[in-house]
Formats: sequence, structure tokens, C-alpha cells
Amino acid sequence: MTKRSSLAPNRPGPSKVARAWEILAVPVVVTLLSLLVGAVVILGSELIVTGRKFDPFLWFTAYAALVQGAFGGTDAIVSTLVYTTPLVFGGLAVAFGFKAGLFNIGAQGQFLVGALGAVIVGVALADAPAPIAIVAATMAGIIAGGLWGFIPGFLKAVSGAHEVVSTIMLNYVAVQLLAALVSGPLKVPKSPSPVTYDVGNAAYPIVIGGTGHIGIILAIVAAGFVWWLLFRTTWGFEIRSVGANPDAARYAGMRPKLLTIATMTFSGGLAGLAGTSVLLGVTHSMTSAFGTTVGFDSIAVALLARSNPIGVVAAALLFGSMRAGAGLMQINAGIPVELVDVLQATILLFLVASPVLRRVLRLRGVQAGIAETAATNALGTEPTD
Amino acid sequence: MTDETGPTLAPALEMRGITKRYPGVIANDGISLQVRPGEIHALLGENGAGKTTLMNVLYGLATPDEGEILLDGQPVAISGPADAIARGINMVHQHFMLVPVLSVAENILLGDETMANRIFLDRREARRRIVELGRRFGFEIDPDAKVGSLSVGWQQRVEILKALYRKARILVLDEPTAVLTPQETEEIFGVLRRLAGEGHSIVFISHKLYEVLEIADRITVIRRGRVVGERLPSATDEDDLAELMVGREVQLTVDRGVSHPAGPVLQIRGLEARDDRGQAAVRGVDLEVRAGEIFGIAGVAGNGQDELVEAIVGLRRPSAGTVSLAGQDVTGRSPRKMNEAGVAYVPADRHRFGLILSFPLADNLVLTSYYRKPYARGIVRDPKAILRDATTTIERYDIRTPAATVRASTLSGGNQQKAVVAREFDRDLELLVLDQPTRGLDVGSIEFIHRQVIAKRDAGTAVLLVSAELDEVLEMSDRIGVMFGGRIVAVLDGRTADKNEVGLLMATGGAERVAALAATSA
Amino acid sequence: SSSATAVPIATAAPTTAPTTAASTAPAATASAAPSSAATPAPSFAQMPNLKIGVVTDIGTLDDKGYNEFSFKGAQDGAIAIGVTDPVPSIVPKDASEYAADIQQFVSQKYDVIVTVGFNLTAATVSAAHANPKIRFVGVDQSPECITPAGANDAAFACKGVPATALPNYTSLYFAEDQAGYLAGIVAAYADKGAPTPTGVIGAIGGTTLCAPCVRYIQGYGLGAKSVNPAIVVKSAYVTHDFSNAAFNDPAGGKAFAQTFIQANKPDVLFQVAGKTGNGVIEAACAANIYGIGVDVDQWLSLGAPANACIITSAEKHVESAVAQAIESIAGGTLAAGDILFNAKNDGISAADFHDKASLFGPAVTTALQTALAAMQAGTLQTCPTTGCGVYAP
Amino acid sequence: MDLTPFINGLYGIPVFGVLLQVIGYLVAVIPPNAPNIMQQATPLALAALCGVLCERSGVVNIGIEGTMLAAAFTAWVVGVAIQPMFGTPNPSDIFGITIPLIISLAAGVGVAMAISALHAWLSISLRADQIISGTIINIAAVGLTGYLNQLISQNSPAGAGEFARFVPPTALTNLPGIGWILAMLLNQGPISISVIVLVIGTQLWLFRSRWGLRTRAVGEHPRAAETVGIDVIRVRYRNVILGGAFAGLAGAFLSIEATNSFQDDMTAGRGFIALAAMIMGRWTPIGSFGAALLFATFLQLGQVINISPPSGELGTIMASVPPQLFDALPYILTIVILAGVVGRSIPPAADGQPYEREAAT
Ligand SMILES: Nc1ncnc2c1ncn2[C@@H]1O[C@H](COP(=O)(O)OP(=O)(O)OP(=O)(O)O)[C@@H](O)[C@H]1O
Ligand SMILES: Nc1ncnc2c1ncn2[C@@H]1O[C@H](COP(=O)(O)OP(=O)(O)OP(=O)(O)O)[C@@H](O)[C@H]1O
Ligand SMILES: [Mg+2]
Ligand SMILES: [Mg+2]
Repeated sequence: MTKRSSLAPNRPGPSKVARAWEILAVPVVVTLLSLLVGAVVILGSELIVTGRKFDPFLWFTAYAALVQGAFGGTDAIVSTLVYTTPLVFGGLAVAFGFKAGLFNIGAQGQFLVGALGAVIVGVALADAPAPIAIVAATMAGIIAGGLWGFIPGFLKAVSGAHEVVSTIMLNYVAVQLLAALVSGPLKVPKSPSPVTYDVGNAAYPIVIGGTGHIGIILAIVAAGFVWWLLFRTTWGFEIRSVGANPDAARYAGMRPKLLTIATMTFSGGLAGLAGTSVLLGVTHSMTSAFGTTVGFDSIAVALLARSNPIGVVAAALLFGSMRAGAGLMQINAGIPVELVDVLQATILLFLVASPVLRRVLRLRGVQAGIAETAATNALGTEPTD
Repeated sequence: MTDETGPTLAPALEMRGITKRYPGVIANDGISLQVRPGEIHALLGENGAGKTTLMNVLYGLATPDEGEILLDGQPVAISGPADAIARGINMVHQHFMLVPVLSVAENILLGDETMANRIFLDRREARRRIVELGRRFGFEIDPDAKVGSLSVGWQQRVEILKALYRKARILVLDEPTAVLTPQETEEIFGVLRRLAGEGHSIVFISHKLYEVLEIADRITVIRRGRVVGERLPSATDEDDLAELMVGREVQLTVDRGVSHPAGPVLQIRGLEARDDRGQAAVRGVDLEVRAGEIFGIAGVAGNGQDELVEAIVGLRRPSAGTVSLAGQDVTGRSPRKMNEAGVAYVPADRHRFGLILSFPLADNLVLTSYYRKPYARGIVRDPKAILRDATTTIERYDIRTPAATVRASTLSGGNQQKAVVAREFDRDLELLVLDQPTRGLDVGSIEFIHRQVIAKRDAGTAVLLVSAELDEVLEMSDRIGVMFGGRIVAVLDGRTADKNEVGLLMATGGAERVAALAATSA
Repeated sequence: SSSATAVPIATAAPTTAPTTAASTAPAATASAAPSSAATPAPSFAQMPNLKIGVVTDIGTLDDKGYNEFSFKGAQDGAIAIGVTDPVPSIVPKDASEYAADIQQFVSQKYDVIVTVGFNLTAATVSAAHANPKIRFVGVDQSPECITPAGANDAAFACKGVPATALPNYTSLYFAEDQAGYLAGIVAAYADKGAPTPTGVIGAIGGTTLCAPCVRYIQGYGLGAKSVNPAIVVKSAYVTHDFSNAAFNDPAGGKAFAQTFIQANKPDVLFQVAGKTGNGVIEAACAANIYGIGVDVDQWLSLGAPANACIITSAEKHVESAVAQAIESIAGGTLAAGDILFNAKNDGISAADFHDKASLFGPAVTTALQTALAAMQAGTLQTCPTTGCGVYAP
Repeated sequence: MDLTPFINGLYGIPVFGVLLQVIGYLVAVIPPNAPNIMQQATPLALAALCGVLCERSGVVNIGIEGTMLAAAFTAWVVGVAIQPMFGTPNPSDIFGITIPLIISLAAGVGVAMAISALHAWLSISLRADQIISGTIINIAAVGLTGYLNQLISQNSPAGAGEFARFVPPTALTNLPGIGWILAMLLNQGPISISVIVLVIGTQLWLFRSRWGLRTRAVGEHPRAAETVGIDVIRVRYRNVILGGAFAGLAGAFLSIEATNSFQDDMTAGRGFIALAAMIMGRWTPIGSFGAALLFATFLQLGQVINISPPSGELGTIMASVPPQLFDALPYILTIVILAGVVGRSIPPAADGQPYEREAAT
């Protein structure tokens, strides 16, 4: 990592407006630029598509719908929160790994296995008292996801198998595991297509609006907890130490291998919780088509948040609101949902290019851009010994 | 080559008013320097004085803010290392610029390859050239050996060969002797004299004053980025140079006082350990360090010292033998257990082991005690207690830093080392293990650390000191073990040991030479 | 208004009931029969401009399958009843989105919501239960199970009668086994007529977990054997899950088919794997054997040169079924409950031979007509009595 | 202890029998399917070569997946656009080459190189986090190709066709012992045939050429390379952009050689599996190719079991487990091999670290 002098030259304090501009300029300009790119994509594609009337303001319709779908009214906001919830858990999972120098591409698989754990126990306890059923099913989801994270952690610690490879592979295995169980032992016998029973009492109670389940609150709590764990406990200190310098960690009496296993397990548990929150909070049962893009979106969320747990909440909210608004955008403007991906990518792109932006905007504040995360570290670091 | 030693000739190299600023630091502040053809010109200065920066400017690695460079009287603008090399300037860098996974030949030829055709390398020709080049300067070198598997001394030779291969007119050597034995240093000096005799100009940087006095034709001393004096070796001495460098009088030799050794603290029997590549590095070491004494281990780097030390402190599992502490067998205990048993360890590589550079200084000061009271209650850390103690430690050990909360990476090397020392020294100890505690530090910092070590000894701690700096071992130790080929080949009295004798033992292993050589080459 | 053109499906619906016994999973038959005593569905006959929205399954709108033709059907229906607004669609990104996407249309006060695919069943039933004023049409969501109260029945006890308890919900489903049966007849004749008949025909499905795929292939086998009892029918499924490989990976489908052809040496290959299956057809053509398309007339939809070896396709008329449903809604005649589309109501067919007609003699046409007549009469078994739609290795 | 012989006696023989059956089955099914294995390995191997070139010079590229996808889309869509201009295709005898096909291929490769140049700019010049940069490429590629494909494919256009396979003379492919290997390598389209050439070429080039030597030096110790006058930035740019060409070939293979179509997300994670192959192959072209081939073999095996399961005891055993196990087989075996045989593989020392010219030592 680059060193930066703490001895920045003293300048007379700028006015409040100027200071606010220094802080807000980049996010604001990045958002505007991304929207601009999106508008260009929309206009350009209008020219390609035949058989539709050219509408020079289609982009406006689209953005208006996107915002309205995400924030226009209670239903929309709740829906945004529901979409945000698994992204918070997933983003925390990936960020947590980054902090220990591990790149967990396996959030995808851990999500599925976590949901699987939740549905197994949830269905079994469908008639049990709700508090018991909910807690047990949630725990099962965390444990199942954790187990799926434990495997690559254990393999890395024992044989040095690179976690990037093993987690990618386990993502595929998870899909098969899910299909085998949902079409096999978990299948409702009478159903014509593979589907599990409903989780009944294990379903998360609704706390806000029509669909806002308790997982939303759980996500906020989890973010706080992860922050506390990382920055206020000795375990967090050890994990961050191993991530930053495994040799020094070993020197200091920490046990990098054990921490690698623990971190991957915990990260897997968080990703499992993402799956659990979707299953118990939204779908309540599982079809064999149960799939997700949360795992990969989580990587982007963690990167955008620069692996900071609190930042993860904000980044997840951004991504979640786009997902929530995408439906209305498709209805009102007929814009394919993929535009959301384009927007997300351009936001990341302009943030990465923010040094250039700063130059263009003549901003001077020395600020570590998004470029500085532990992410790349994660690929380079090897466990010692 | 023409005879061009006359004083009327233009200097081969002239640097005029070079100024280079880094954020918050003026590394070079209007430095001027003249180097004549055929001259060995020494550059002296404490850590951070700006020596390396000046040479980086010359080599095109740094762009000066002001000033100009003249070669043979002609002003030139050096755009980068490639340009510098093309102009006949070459540099042996302070930190190895070698690629460990490449072979000796590949490292030497890199950037100036022998080609079989436009695309592919001619590896046979490359080998031939390297062997020939080595012979010319008296090194018998295997061109196919991986550089990473060579000892530090040999790596240094490769660095020098690399520069020689490029047929430099102006050769810069930035602390080339820091890791060499006296004998190896002499060998290199022979080469330098010969080159100078052939008319090459040499800029030589070192912290070892006697070396400078021996080799240099002229000496320039810089302090805080400015030239503070120029001397001829005949008209100066070590004390004068030291004072010029630091700006005050410095005590160059340690006043170690008398020691009062008590019972044995550390006992090692038949210890064996392997290095990271699985090769035997420590081959049966017997050793005893008593309370209140400093046991120094002298040896050329790469003779198993690091592995020995790591095996003692629990970072490396011994493959045979025992380690006991105060009569208790502690073989194979974890670093944590050893630490709790009263063993402190100052590692050789402070960036790799000693510190987490991206963490705040305060966190680094509790790196080995973060989990204990008062820094943690259960698993919950107490940031207030950590910060409070950090502040007092910073004061007591005079660590120069704006705050306890800055990243450790922003501290200078000397202050980073002080932080490690402060952390490790600041409690009651049974055994103190020091590996190269003053590597790369200037005389002021060295003085400080040496005093702390003596104080620990006098408090009854057993001290094991490993250093490639022979003078340091000789000055500090009550007893000296010479390590060669993974064995302690001799144990001498620290007060009577003769420098040349120890140097010879370090280089050859003495009586065991033949056997050890056979073993290492196997 | 223009709704006069709508086909009154309601009158046809009761007559479809008996055919389910012969063609689909028997378990649900009893409850699947729409009751004529249904509470009247909300009537839109007077509405000038219906708002119609479509929620598809995961995937894309251009999948040449359910998503695409359901959507087209909704558009056709809208045009037929004079709706001028475009028909919007939402393509979910994953399974957790179904309910939210339906809710989007609910919030926007849509009158008719078409949802596509079995996977959306639970979400659709719940939404229908919660929004009795909105008319829901589910494609491929049958036979449906609900509780007597009209909510989704997760245990598939099927205590409720959908048509009674959920008067605003109609599900459309198809007798794929009948279409497969017809394709099997053609395949058997093609095998006979091949230059060097191997006596083997093949079928490749996308995933064993897709019941309609399995029905297609089960019908295909029975159809072929009805022509040539000695014929060997080999089948395999690309995956056993719902990953991309099942329906969205033509390269993988082609590789799979090559292996299949290599191992089994079939003369004809029937694809039941969506876009993955397009790769199957490519492999068949490359290996100089015949291909049979699925769902729509792929000779037309794939076009030249990809269709070079396609002899026919097993069609189910999703597009017209959805369009008819929309028209009936406008006409106020769409019955609640399940509607089976089969040979009787022109819900399935075998596609035209196009340029391959010369391969076949009149015997094929006769055999097809006979089979079709028997299907309409309800006398032809096109799916195994037990395990129809269930994969068995 | 003394129970061991007893247990062995009990289980040893049947286990041994099943093992023999497994080997017999493998010998029976692998040679005839070898060309298919090569088909599956092709995109993986090419993408892994991209990874090798990038990472050997010190740039992590997890955007290979997106780069491939964009190349696949471009190759196909350019074919769609230009095919009408060239009238009825008149494929040549070798590989069914037509002018539109060549243009499509060039377009696919070109786009991949352009995307790689973006990655280079972000991660080398702007010194952005390389994982972020790669992630941007992945997200943007899925989004843009999916978006445009939705719009374009509404008209169901046909592409420019596809490359045909070379049919090697049976005299070669019937050679005992090696015939099937020749068939595997030669009974392929042009991109697939080129793989073996490219792999060997890249191997030689990386370890025997000047560029290769400099690349490795830059990836291991960029500062050392700079001090001998090598332009670190330029070396990295060149490698990343050249690597993009390989990713482009991999993508084009999917849409104009393996099939003639584009589907959303049609790379289906192959770019990530290629990264795994690169790591398993210890960052060498030949090693990565071996890993890709191994993976493809497992993949093929999973399908063969699916299509023609073995008979006898082995078949009975296999029929008793869920079929998903065999679909998961390639992934499980990869993990087993990685953990059991390959173990720790060490990346180039400067992999993933941005290089700053005037860095403090
Ligand atoms: N790239 C850089 N960025 C910022 N500051 C730098 C950089 N390089 C050197 N410096 C600063 O410039 C000053 C001079 O450093 P330099 O390396 O030239 O000292 P030196 O005389 O070679 O010391 P030493 O004896 O320790 O090698 C130091 O304060 C150092 O921190
Ligand atoms: N790359 C860099 N970027 C910014 N500041 C730097 C950099 N390197 C060093 N510095 C700053 O320059 C100062 C001097 O650093 P340096 O390591 O050269 O100290 P020094 O003078 O050699 O001290 P010591 O003798 O203790 O080693 C430090 O305060 C450090 O913060
Ligand atoms: Mg220094
Ligand atoms: Mg220096």
C-alpha cells in the first residue's frame, strides 16, 4: 500500500460550502455521470430497436420509474429494504473475508446452502412455536453456510488450496446439492414439480409494511456486530492482523491457520444468513429454481464499501434500491432490467477513476480513493508456514 | 584507456544544486557533488540524510525539483534508468534489486539480454558471458543458480556483477558492504580499486566509517539533505566524520561495563531445524545463555542464524534437539507460550515480522500483548488503555511520531525499530532474543538501542544477540559463538576475541571448513 | 367494443376436464376440474382499456419458450381486445423476486396479471388471494393446489377447489405428452426412412426437474413405439438442476448432444431444452441426423441454415392460449380454475414438415391423424399411468 | 491392528473389482469422447492463458469472464450486422471460413483487447484495486450484453454462421494408441486447433523470449526491473492487452465456433473456472492447459455417465446415488486434486500490486 504523508501542508481553512463540495463532489458527480451514461445507452438502444416509437425522453421516464419504484411510498421503500437485506449479509461476508486477506468468491454457494439449512429446519419445525422455529431455522442457516465456508478455509489451512479456486468450485457443488435435496428428500411428494414444504411458523414476522420482514433489522444488527467484532474485539484484531501481515501475526502469537478457518466459517455463516433471510423472509419455501445473484453482487457491495461494515450497509442500500426500482422501470419504460447492471458498473467505474475526476474538478483534498481496499491483498497473501 | 587523472580535466560527474522534495521532507536541499574520473568518492550521512535520494536522481529514478547534472562537463537530462544506463551510469542499490525466482544469468542480463534472434534469448551465450565476467573479477559463479537460493553475500556479488556487466563509467554503490564479512568486503574493495585504476568513477556509500577511510579518495558528508563538509581520508578520522554526520559528538563504542552472569537461562541441545525450502539449516547446535550475559552469534547471513532464532522463539518447529528455558523443556512451544514465559524477540525484518505497517502505532505497541489486561477484557479490547500506554511508551522510548494513532508505515526506519524495541523490552524478561537489532540504523539510533540492551542485561536478563555486523557482536557480547553452515563452530570470549580471527571463522568455518563445505554444496 | 371476437373458453373448459385423466398427473385430476358453480369472476367486459402486465420466470424474454410466447400471447390478446397501451413485462433476476414483481403491477393498479411458469405458482396464488379484484392468469401452473380459503397450499393437500375459492385465478397448462407423442410418431417413421436405419431415436431434455420436459419425452417414447414397438428410444438430460446449463447454454447443449450421438448413434434427436436445445439441433445437423424442435415450429423460428435437419417440432400453443385467455377476460367469459390445452382444443400439435415433406409417405400423415383423433376422443394413452412427468432413470 | 488383514480380506476384493470396472469404464469412454473434451477445454485454456499473461506481469484479472462474454457477444452481433452485406455465405473448404466470420472473429478479439486496455488503464495507470476493476468489467459485460441482446434478439436475427471442424484423415485418427489424441487435437475448428499451438507458443515465449523474461521480472519485482531500464508500465500494458486477445478468442469460440448464437451470460462462469485452472497450473501456460483439460475431462465424464452409465456392479452403485452427484463431479474432483495434489501454489510476488514509479524503497 502506498504511504501518504500525514504532514499535509497547512492551508487556510476553506469555507463550509467549499468543504461540503470537497466531500460530496465525487459521489454526486459519479452518480450524475453514471446516469448520463445510462441515458446514452437508452437513447442509443432506441435507435437499434425497430418497431418502437422514438421517445427522446425515455431515459427520463426510466429514471423516474427507478426512483419511484425504490423510494416512492412505503411499499417501495420497504421493497428496497427487503432487497437490501441479503446484500448486507452477503456484503458483510465478503468484506469480512477481505479483512483477513481472503477472497471469498463463494458467497454464492454459501447463500444457497444457508437457505437449504434454513428450509430443512424451518420445515421440520413449521408447527413449533414461532420463536423456537425462527431461531432454530436461522441458526441452521448460519451453520449450514458456515460449513460451506469452513471447507475452503480448512483446505487452505491444511493444504494451501487457494480459496478462490475452492470457493468457485463449491458454488457449483451447492447448486447440485440444492437440486438433489429439493428434488429428493425435501420434495413435497404430491407436488408435480420439485418444491419443499412451507416453513410455516419459522417464517420471519413482518415488521414494516406488507413485506418488510424482521431480517431487515437483523441485517442492521449484523452490520453493527461485524463492525464491533472487527474493530473492538481481540478476535477482530487478530483477523485484521492476519489479513494485513500474516507473518507478523504469527510472530505475535496469533494462529493464522486457525484464523483462516474461523474467518471463512464466519464469512460463510454471514452469507448463509443472506440465504436464510431470503428463504424465511421472502420465499418461505424452496423450489429447485431457487437461485441468486446475491453472491456476486455482494462482491461489488463489499468493494464499493471498501470492506467497511457500515459502508456495506450504504452500498447494499444503493444496490438494493436499484433492484427494487428495476421492476417499475421495466413496466413504465420497457427498459430491460440489465440497465441496472450497467448503472452499477458505471458507478463503480467512475469511483475507481475518481482521481481523474478530482483532477478535472480541481479538488485537492488528499483522499484515499476507492482504489485502496484489502481486496487485491487477498489474492496475493499466502498463509505463512 | 587514456590517462585522465589530471586535476584540470572536467569532472566525470558533477551534480549542481540538486533539490528534491517529498511531501513533508526535503530530501536533498541544494546538494552539489563532483566526482573525478578514476576517483572513489564516498558519500556519508546518517539515515535519511538524502544519500540514496541523490543517487536516485542521478540514476533517473527520481526527478529533481531543482539543479542540474553534468557528465564530462555536459549538462544532461536523465529521463530514467534506461537513459542512465545508456549514459554509462550504473548503480548497485541499497536494497537488492534482484528477482529471486530468476537465475543468476537472467538477473544479470535482464534489460540487456543476449539474443539468439529477435525474439528468443540465447541462453548458452548468456551463461558463457556470465562465467567469463565472474572470472574476470575473481568470482566463481554458477549462472544457473536461482538467486533466491543464494546467500546474501553472493546476492551482493550478483548485484555488483550486474553493474559491471553494463560496463559503467560511473558506478554507484549504495551500502554494498552492509551484509558482507570483512574478507568479502576486502574482495569487493579489490575489484573497486581495479575499476578505479581503469579510469571508472565510483560513488561509494557506507555507514562504516573505517571502510570509508580505507577505500575513498574523497569523502562528502551530508546531513538533512545538505552538504556539510568534504574531507580527504588522510586529513580526518572516525570521530571527526561521525560528528560531522550527526552534528554532535557521538560515542562510537559501547560502554558495556562488567557483566555478572548467573545460572543458565537458555539451554539448547543438539538442535536441528529446516529452512522454508525444507533443507537442513540448523545442524545440531548446543548453546547456553546465562542470566545477565550477552551471548553474541556472529556469522555471515544465511548460515542458519534466522532459523536458529526462530526455532528458539517458537516460530519454527525444530526437527531434532531440545530447547529449555530456566530448566524447563520448551521445545516446540508456540510463540505465544514463549512470550508468556518471558521470552522477548526483536526480529531481523521489522517490516515482515515486527510490525503491521498499515496499523496504527498504538496497535503495534500491543502486538504481543493485545489480548491481556489492561488492553482487553475477555475478548473486548480497551482502546483507551491501549492509547494511554502507547502515549507513555512513545515518550519513554523517544519514538518520534506526531501521534500514537498514525500508521506505523509513516514512521522512519529508526523509529519503527525503536517501537519494536519498546514493545519487547518493556516488561520483565527471562530471555531477550535480538536478531540484527540495528540493521540499517544510523549511529544515534544504534547508540540508543545498545544502551537499552546493556540495561536489560544488567537487570539479569539473558540476551542472545545475532548480528551480521561483526563490530556490533564484538562490542556487545560477553561470549561469542561463530555460526557457520548451521553449526556453532567456535565459542570465544567476547572481550578478548580478535576481529580477524572471528571474521575468518565466519567466512570459512575454521577447522570444520571442509566438512561443512561438503555439506552445504550437497 | 372489440371484445366480441373473444373465444368463449368458459364453455369449452368443462369438456377438457376428462382428458386430464389420460394425459397428466392423475393425483390432481379430481380437484383440477373447474367447477361450473364458481363464483363469478370479476368482470372487465365494460372496461374500455385493460391494463395487462406480464411477470415471466427467470431468464429472458427471447427464450423461444414460455417467457417469449406467453408475453407474445398477452400482447396478441391485448391487440385483439383493442388495448392501445403497450403490455409491460418484468423479468425477475431470481426466485426471491417473484412476489415483489407481481406486487409492482398490483401497486400500479393493473387489471390483468399474467405470470409464467410453475415456479411462480405460490407467489401468484398468494397475490390472487390478496387481490380479489385483479384477474390472474398463470401459465404452466397446474394442476394447482390451494387451501379451501384460497391461499397457496404448500403441502399439496389440494383441499380447496381453485375455481371456487379463487375466482380471479386461472391457470393454463398443456398436454406436452401429446405433442411429444406426435413427434415420436414422426421420429419413428424418419428412422425407418433413414439411409441406414439404426433403430435408435433419441431425446435430450434440459433438466430432469422440469416436469413438462419429462412429459414431452415420455410421450415421444410412447408415440415412437406405437409405430415401431422394437424401436430403441434413448433419452438423457443435460442437468439435474436449474442452472444455466439446463436451458441457456447452447454450447454446452451441443457438446452434450455430440457425446450423446457418439454413444447412442440415433437417427433422430428430439430437443426439449430451450436454448440449450438449439445447440442440440446444431449437433444433430452436424452429425447428419434428423432433429425435432420443441414448443414452437423451430423450422421457422430458427430459420436457415440452423433448421437444415429439422423434420418437425412438438408444439404447444402457449401464445394463442394466453391470447385467448385475455380475450375471454375482456369478454367476461374466462372461467376460474385450471384449463388444460390439449389435442381437443388445439392446444398442441406436431409442426409442419416444411422442406422435409418428401421424406415421408402418406403413412405418417395417416398415423398422425389417427393419433390426434384418438387423443381428442380421450382414448389414447400418451403418458405412463404412474409417474407421468416424473423422471425415472 | 491385527484386524486389518481381516478387513482387507472382507472388502478388498469387491472394492478392487469396482476399481477395475471404473478403470475399464474410463478407458472405454474417454478416447471416443476426446474431441468433445477438447471442445470443453478450449475456452477454459484460452481464458487461462489470458490470466497467465496478466498475472505473470503482476496484474490480477478477474474480469476475464466479462471480457469473454463481451467478445462472444460482439463476434456474434457483428456477424448479424454484416452478414446481409455479403449475401449467401460461401464457406471455404477449410474450417468453413467466410469473410463475415473472419470479421466477426476480429471484432470479438478487438473488443476483448479494448476491454483489457480499460482494465490496464484502471489498474496500472490509475493504480485502482485490480479486483474492483475486474468486477466492473464483469458487471458491465453482463449488463450491456444482456441489455443489447434483449433488444436485438427480439427480431431473432441469424449470425454469420460458425467455423467448421477440420476432419483429420482416418489414417491418422485410427493409429493405435495415439490416434484418439490426434483426433482430439485435430478434429476441431480453427480456434480450438490453435489452442495447442498457442499454449506451447506462450510457454516458450514466457520462458525463452526477451519479452517473457521481462514479463516475469516485472511480475516478481517491478522495481528491480525498472532499475535495469525496463519500462514496467509498458510491459504490463502489453501483457494485459495481449491477454485480452486470448480472452477474446475464448469468447468468440463460444459464439461463432462452438455454436452460432449468443445467449445471456453464455460464458456461465468459464472465466472463473479458467482462473482456477491458472492457479492449479501454477501460472504456467502448459500447466493451465493441463488443468483445463483435466477439468474438461471431468465435465465430459459427468455427461457420459449421464448419457451412457456403466453396466454391472459399478452401474448399480452409480444408479443408487442422486444424479446431481455426477454433475457436481468436475467441481468436487477439482477441489480434491487442488487440496491433495497441487497444494499451495505461489503467485508471482508482485501479483495484484499497483506499481508506482517514484516509490520509496
Ligand atoms: N519516495 C519517497 N517519498 C517520500 N519521501 C522519500 C522518498 N524517498 C526518500 N524519501 C525521504 O527522503 C529522505 C532521504 O532519504 P534517503 O533514502 O535518500 O536517505 P539515505 O541517506 O539514503 O538514508 P539511509 O542511510 O537510511 O539509506 C528521507 O527522509 C526519506 O524518508
Ligand atoms: N514514501 C514515503 N511517503 C511519505 N513520507 C515518507 C515516505 N517515506 C518516508 N517518509 C517520511 O519521511 C520521514 C523520514 O523517513 P526515513 O525512513 O527516511 O527516516 P530516517 O531519517 O531514515 O530516520 P531513521 O534514522 O530513524 O531511519 C518519516 O517521517 C516518514 O514519515
Ligand atoms: Mg532510514
Ligand atoms: Mg540510503
